[in-house]
Amino acid sequence: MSKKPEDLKLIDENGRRIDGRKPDELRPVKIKAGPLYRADGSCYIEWGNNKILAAVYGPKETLPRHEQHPLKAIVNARYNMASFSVEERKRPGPDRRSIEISKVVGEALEHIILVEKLPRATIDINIEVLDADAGTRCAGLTAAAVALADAGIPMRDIPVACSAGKVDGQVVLDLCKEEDNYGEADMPVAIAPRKKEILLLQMDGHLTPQEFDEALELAIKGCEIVSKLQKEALLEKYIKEVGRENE
Amino acid sequence: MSKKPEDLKLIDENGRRIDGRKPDELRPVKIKAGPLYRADGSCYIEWGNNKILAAVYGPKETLPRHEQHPLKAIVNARYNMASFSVEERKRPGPDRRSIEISKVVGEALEHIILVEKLPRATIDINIEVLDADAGTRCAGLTAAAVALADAGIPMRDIPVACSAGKVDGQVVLDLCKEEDNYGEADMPVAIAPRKKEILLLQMDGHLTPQEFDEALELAIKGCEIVSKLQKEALLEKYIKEVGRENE
Amino acid sequence: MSKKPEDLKLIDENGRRIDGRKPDELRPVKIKAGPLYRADGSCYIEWGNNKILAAVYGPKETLPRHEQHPLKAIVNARYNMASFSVEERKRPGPDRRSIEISKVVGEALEHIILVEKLPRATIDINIEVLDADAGTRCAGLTAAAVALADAGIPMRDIPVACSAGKVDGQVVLDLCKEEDNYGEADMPVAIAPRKKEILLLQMDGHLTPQEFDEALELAIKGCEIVSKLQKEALLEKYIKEVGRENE
Amino acid sequence: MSESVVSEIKRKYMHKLAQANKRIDGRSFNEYRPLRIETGIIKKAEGSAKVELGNTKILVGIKLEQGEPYPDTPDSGVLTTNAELIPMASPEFEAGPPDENAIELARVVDRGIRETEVIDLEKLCIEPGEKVWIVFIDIHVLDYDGNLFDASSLAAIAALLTAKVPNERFDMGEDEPLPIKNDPPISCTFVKYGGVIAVDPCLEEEIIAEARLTVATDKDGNIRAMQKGLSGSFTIDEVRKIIKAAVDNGARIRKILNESTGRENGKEN
Amino acid sequence: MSESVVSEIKRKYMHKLAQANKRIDGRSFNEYRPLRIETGIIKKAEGSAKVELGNTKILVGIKLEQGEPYPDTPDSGVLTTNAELIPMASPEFEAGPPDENAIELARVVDRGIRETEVIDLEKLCIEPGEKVWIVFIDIHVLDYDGNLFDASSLAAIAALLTAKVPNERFDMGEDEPLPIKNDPPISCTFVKYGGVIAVDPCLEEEIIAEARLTVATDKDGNIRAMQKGLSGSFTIDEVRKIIKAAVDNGARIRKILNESTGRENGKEN
Amino acid sequence: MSESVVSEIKRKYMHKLAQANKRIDGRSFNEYRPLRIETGIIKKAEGSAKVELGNTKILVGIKLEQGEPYPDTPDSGVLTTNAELIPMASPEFEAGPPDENAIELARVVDRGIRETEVIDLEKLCIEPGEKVWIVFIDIHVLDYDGNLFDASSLAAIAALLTAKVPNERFDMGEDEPLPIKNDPPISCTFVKYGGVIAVDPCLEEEIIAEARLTVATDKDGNIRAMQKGLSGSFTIDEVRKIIKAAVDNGARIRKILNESTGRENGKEN
Repeated sequence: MSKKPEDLKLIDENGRRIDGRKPDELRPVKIKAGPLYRADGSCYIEWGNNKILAAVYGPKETLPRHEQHPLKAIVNARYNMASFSVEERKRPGPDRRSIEISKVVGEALEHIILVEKLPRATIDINIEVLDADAGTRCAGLTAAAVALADAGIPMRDIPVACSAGKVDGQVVLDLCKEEDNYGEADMPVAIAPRKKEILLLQMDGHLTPQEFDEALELAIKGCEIVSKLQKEALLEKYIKEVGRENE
Repeated sequence: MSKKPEDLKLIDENGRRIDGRKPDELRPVKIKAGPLYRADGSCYIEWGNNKILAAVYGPKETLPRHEQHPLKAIVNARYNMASFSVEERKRPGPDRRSIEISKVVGEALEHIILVEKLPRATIDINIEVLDADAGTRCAGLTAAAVALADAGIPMRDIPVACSAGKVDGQVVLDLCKEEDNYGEADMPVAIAPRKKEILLLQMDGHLTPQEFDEALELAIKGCEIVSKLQKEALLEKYIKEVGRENE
Repeated sequence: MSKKPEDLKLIDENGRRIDGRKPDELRPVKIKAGPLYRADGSCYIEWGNNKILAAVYGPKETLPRHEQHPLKAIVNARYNMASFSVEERKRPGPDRRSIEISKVVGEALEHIILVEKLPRATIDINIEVLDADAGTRCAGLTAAAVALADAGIPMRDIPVACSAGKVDGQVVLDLCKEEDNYGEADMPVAIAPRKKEILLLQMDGHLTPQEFDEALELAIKGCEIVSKLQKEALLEKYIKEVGRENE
Repeated sequence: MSESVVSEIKRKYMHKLAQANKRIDGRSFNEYRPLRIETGIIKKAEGSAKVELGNTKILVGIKLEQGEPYPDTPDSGVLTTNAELIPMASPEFEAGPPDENAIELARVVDRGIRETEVIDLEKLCIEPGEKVWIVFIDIHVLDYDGNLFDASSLAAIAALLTAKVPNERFDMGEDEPLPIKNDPPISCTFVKYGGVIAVDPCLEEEIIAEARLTVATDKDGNIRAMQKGLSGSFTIDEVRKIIKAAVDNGARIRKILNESTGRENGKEN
Repeated sequence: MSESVVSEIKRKYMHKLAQANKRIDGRSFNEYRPLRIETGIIKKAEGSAKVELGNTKILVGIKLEQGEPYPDTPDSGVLTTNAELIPMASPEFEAGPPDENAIELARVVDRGIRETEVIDLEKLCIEPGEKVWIVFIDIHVLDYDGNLFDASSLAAIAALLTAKVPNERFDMGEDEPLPIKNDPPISCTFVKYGGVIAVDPCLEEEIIAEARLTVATDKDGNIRAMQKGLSGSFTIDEVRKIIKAAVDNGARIRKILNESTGRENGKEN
Repeated sequence: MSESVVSEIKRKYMHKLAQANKRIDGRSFNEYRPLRIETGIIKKAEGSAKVELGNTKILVGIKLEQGEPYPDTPDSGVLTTNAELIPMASPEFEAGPPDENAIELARVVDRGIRETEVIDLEKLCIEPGEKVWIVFIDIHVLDYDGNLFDASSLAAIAALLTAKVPNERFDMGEDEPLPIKNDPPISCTFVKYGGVIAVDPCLEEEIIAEARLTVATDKDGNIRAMQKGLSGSFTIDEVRKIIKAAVDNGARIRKILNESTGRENGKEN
C-alpha cells in the first residue's frame, strides 16, 4: 500500500482493471500435481506470473525424540523466495516476512491435517517461490495443499486460498502487483471449502465493515474456483498413474 | 576513561562533585521487591537515573539432561541493555560488554547461592537495563540479589554492589556518567556484607595502593548503605503479603 | 590465476623461476613433530614462507552419542587461517574457502586412517595457518599427516601433498605466491606414497592432457621428497623420547 | 506456545467453564482487563510507554537516529519495529534472535502503524535522498500474561504520540514533537476455545486457544488491519461478530489512550 | 551424505551388480542420463535455466545488481555464486546457511566459470573504481537424484549464456546480452565404487561411492578444472581414463548446451 | 571450565598438597613459570609475538588496516582486540564464535592496553574524521596450560612494542614503528584454592580454583587494572596481599619483556 502516483488509474471507465480483468476475475491459474521425484508429494502452480513449487515430506518420525508430540503430528511449513524471484535480488535465507508467512500458512494447513492420527510424526511442507508476482502466500498455500494430498497425508478437506482487496474504491478479486502496491486494501483468505471454514485471514489497508463482507465473499468465490483446479490436477495425476499401472 | 576536556572540573572548590554530591555520597537509590507477575522472584531498582529490572526463574530441572550438574545448581546470569536505554540506539542482543558483565555478575552471585543444595537444577537470573546511567552492573547485581531472595532461592547472604573510583585526584563513591567518562579510575565492587567477602572486583584506570585501599573501603561503605535498602524492600513486600493473607 | 602484468616474466632466460628455483625444485621445507603439549599429536611445518601448525585430538568417544558411527571413526578436519596470516587482515572464523579446504583435506586423510578399527570414535584434526604463502593446503595436509602419526592414530601410510602447475607455459613444481597469482594452472595433489594412491586432486587453469601427465608426475616427485622429511621428523622425535626414557 | 505441556485436565476444565459461560479469571467474554498506560518514563529514549494489561506488562521505547532513506522513498523517514520476547517475561521465552512469535508480533504492530500512516514520515526527511530520521520502535515484553498484540500495539502508539525528534542531540536546534499524521488504529484481539469467543485472552486462555483473530479499527469504526493466528478456524459469522466487538472495545480503549497521552479532545498535532 | 543409513545389503548388491558390469538403473558405466536444458523461464531474473539430468532438477537464476568493484580489480565486474540445497530437494537437506556440500558445489561451479573467463567481466564496469555490475549466480537445487556438480554447472552456464544486462531497470538505456568472452568448460563427474568407475552417478551410486572426480574440459579437449572428492583414492591410470571419458562426454553435452541456448553454430557473442 | 569432569579425588589431592604448602607442579606459591617471549615471527603481520609460559603458548599478531574513526574520536586511530580459543589448544575449546571466556580474555587484554594508553592513537590519524589506522590485536591461543590472561596480555604488548605502521603497503612512504605512548602495564594473575593463593596457575590449578584475581601494575608500582573471576570470594586482606605480589612479579616480568623487545634500557619510543 504505497503512495499512488496521482495519474495512475487502477480501474478504467469501463470498470476494467489495469491488467484488463473484471473486478471479480481471477488471473490465469495452472496447477500440476507431483512434478518432483524425491518429495513424498509435490505441486507446481502458475498463478498470474507467480511460479511456485511446493513439496511435502512425511509423515516421518520426529527427531530428536524429545521434540516429539505424544498426541499429534508436528507440521512445519517453510515459505521461501528464491533470490532471483524478485526485481532486486533477495539475500538467500529467511527474512522477517517469510518467517511470518511460514507461520500463518503452517497454522492454516495444520488445521485440516488429521494430526491426531499421526502422533510423534513430523510433516514438512516446503514452498519455494521461483518467480514472484503479487499473491504468493495464497498461491503457495494452494500448492502446498495439493502437495499434501499428493503425499497421501490424511486431511479433512483440501484447503485453498485467494485474496480480495480494494482498488480505487472498488472491491476486487486477486490483486496483481500494481493493485497490491497502490490499492487501498489487500486481504488474503484461506478456507477449507467443504464447510467454508476460514483458515487464514490477514488484512492491511482500509475497509468499511460492508466492504469487508463484500471482499470476504469475493475471496471465498475465488477460492472455490481454484479449488476445482486443485482437484482436477490431482485427478489428472491419479489417472496417469492408473494408466501407467494398467500398461 | 576518555580524555577530559581541559576546562571540565569534576570537583569544585567546595569539594562538591559535578552533580552536587559529596565525595562519599551515593546517588538516590529506590528498590522494590516483586514487581513482576510471571517471574519466581523480581526486583525493580532506580539508582540515580538507572532504571533496572531483575527477574529470577528457578530452581528448575536443568534441561537437556546431559547439561545437568550432579552436585550443584547451575546459575545463569543474563545482563541485557534495552536498545532504547542509551543515548545512541543499541542493536538488540548481547554485545561483548554485556557478555562479560553477565559472566562476572553470574560468578559473583553463584558464590552466595547454596548451589550444592540444588543438584541438577538451574537458576536463571535476568537483568534488564531499561534506562542506563553509569554503574549499571552494580545496580543490576544489587537488584538480582533481591530478586533471588524474593524467589526464595537459598542463600548464605544477600550480595550487594557499589562502585568507587577516582575523580580529579580524589577518591569518590558511586561515579555518575561524567565521572565515569572523565575520571581517573572506576572500580565496581560486590560483597557479601555479613563477612565482607569480595565477590566482584574490577578496576580500570590508575590507583596507588593507598588509593586502592581507600576506594575499596568507600565502596564497601556504599554497599552497606544499599544493603539496608535491599532488606527494607524485601521486608515491605513481606509485610504486604502477610497483610493480604490476613485480610 | 589473475591477469598477469604484461612485463612480468615468471621464468627467465636461464629457465630459473621468479624466486630463483629450477622448474622441478621445491621451496625449503622444515618439519617438527610434537611441538604442542595438550594435543595428542602435533606438527609444525615451515614450507617456503608458510608457517603452519597441525594438532590432532583423539581417538575419543563421539558425543553426542546419536552422532556416533557404529562401524567407523568420524574424521573432522578444520583448516583455519589466523587473521594475521595474510596481507590484508582476514576476519576470524571460517570463510567459504576454508570450509572447502577443510572438506577436501579431511576426506583425503580419512582414506588412510584405519577408521574401521575405531568405531564410535572421533578424530579431530586442526590445521592453523599462522603465516601464509602459496600452497597452504598441501603444507597443512602434510603437517596433519605427521600429527596423526604423532598421536598414534592407526594409518595405512603417511599421506603427503605437493602442488604442481604451469607457469609461462612451463610445468613447474610447488608454486610460490606470484606463480599462483599469475600462472596458468595450479594443481594440488596428495598421495599415499606407498602405493601412489591419489587422495586429493584439484586443478584450476588450463592444461593439455600431456601437460596434466607431466604435472602429476612432478607433483608426485615432490610428494616423495617431502615424505622423507615427514619420516625424519617423526624419527627425530622418537629418538628424543627414547633418549629421555633411557636417561 | 508450549501447548504440549499443559495438562488435558486444565483444558477440559476451561472448556467446562466456557459451557457455563465463565472465564477462568472471572471476566465476561466481552470484558477487557484493566488497562493502564504510562508515558515518558525512559529518560534516554525519545519516547516511551509502559502498558499494563492485567498482569501483562510491555515497555516500548522509541529512538530516532539519522540514516539513509530507502531508494524508492527518498523523501521519507524510515520506520522500523522490533520485538524482544526476553526471558524475563516468561519461562518459555529464550534468549537469542527474535523467533517467529516475536517476528509476527513486531510485523503486526508495524503494519498497523505504517498502513494507517500514524507518523508523518515525509516530515522526517532531513535531506532528500541523503539523510532522514529513522524511527526505531522497540517492544520490550517485561511480563507475559497473554494478549501481547493489543498491549504492544497500544504501547507503541502511546510512545509515538508522546515522542520527540531529538534535534538537540544532533545539533539541529530544539527538540520538537514527532509529527503525527493520522489517528492511530486500535487493535483488539479475540480467541476461540471450547465453542466460545473471548476478548483480550489471558495466558491460560492463549495456551488452550484454537484460533486467534486481531482486528484493528479506526475511530470511524472502519477496519484497518486483521491478523488471524493459530491452527483453528473461524466461521464467517464468527468473524463478523468479532469485528463488531472490536469496534466497540476499540472506542473504550481509544479513550484511555487519549487520556494518557494528553489527546483527550481527540485533537491531532 | 547419510552413508550410515544405507544398509550394507544395498551396498553389497550394487557391488555385485558392478562385478556383473551393471548399474542399478540399467545404464552402462559410460552412459550419461537424459539431459534437458530449458532457458529463460524466470521472468524476474536476468537469466535463468532449468536442467533436468535424469530425476535431478536444478534451477539457476542470474540477477545483476550494481555495486563497488574489488579494490584490486577496479575495472572489472564482480561474479558471485551461491548454492542452496533447499529441503524441498531431498529429505537430507536442511534449511539454514549453506553447509560444506553447498559451499563446495558453489565454489566448484564458480571456479569453472571464473578461471575460464566465460563472462567478460571487464565489459561489466560502469564507472572504474566506483560502480560495476555484480553478477549473482544462484543455484537452486529442486530435486536431488545425484550429480549436482554437472547439472549445476550446466544450468549456471546456460543461464549466463542467455542472460541480459538489465540497463532498463537502472534507467541506463536498453537491455543488452550479458557479454560472453570464452567458450564455457563442460564439467563431467565420475564416481568409483566396487572396482568400477561410473559417469554421471545417480543418488544411489553417490551414497555408496568411494571417490569422486569432476573434470571440466573445453571444446579443444583441454582440462580446465578438476575436483576430487570423497575419502577414496584413484590410481594414476584411473585418473587418465577419467580425463579421456570427460573429453568424450563433454563434446556430447556441449552440443545439447549449444542447441538449448541458441549457440548451435558454436559462434560466440 | 569443565569443572564437572574433574574427579573429586584430584581436587582433594591438590587441597592436601596445598595444606602441605606444595603445588602440583612443584613450584612455590609465589613462583612464576619459565617465561619466553619471541617477537617478529610472522612475516605477514605488522607485529607478532609468541609467549611461552610453562606449557602455555600464545601467538599474537598485529595487523593495521585503514578505516573510519569513531564519530566521537575523529582524530584517533582505533584499537580492537580479539581472542580465539581455537580447538587446537585444548580439547575443551570448540570451533565457533568467541564464547564468554574468549570475550572476557579479549576485553581484559584490551582494557589494559587502552586505559594505560600504550599506543599513541592520536598519531594513528591519517585524515581527521575520514581515515585512521585501525590496529587489530589478534590473540591466538595455541597450547593451553593455564593463565591465558597474563600470557595473552604479555604477547599482545610485546607484539605492539615491536610492530610497524605498514605505510609501504598503502603507498604512503616507508614503514615506521608503531607509536608507543606509555609504558605498558604488566598483568599478574592469582588463584585461590584450598585456602592458599597461587600465582600463575597451571591448568590443573585453574580447574579447581575457587577465585581468580588479575592485577595489572605499572613500573611505578601503581594499579592499572583488576579483574576478579570465578565464583569464589576474596577477603580484603587477600586482595592486599595479591596486589603486593603483583607488583613484585610485575617487575621481574617487565625485565623479560624489555629484554625481548629491545627496550632493555626502559627507554620509550
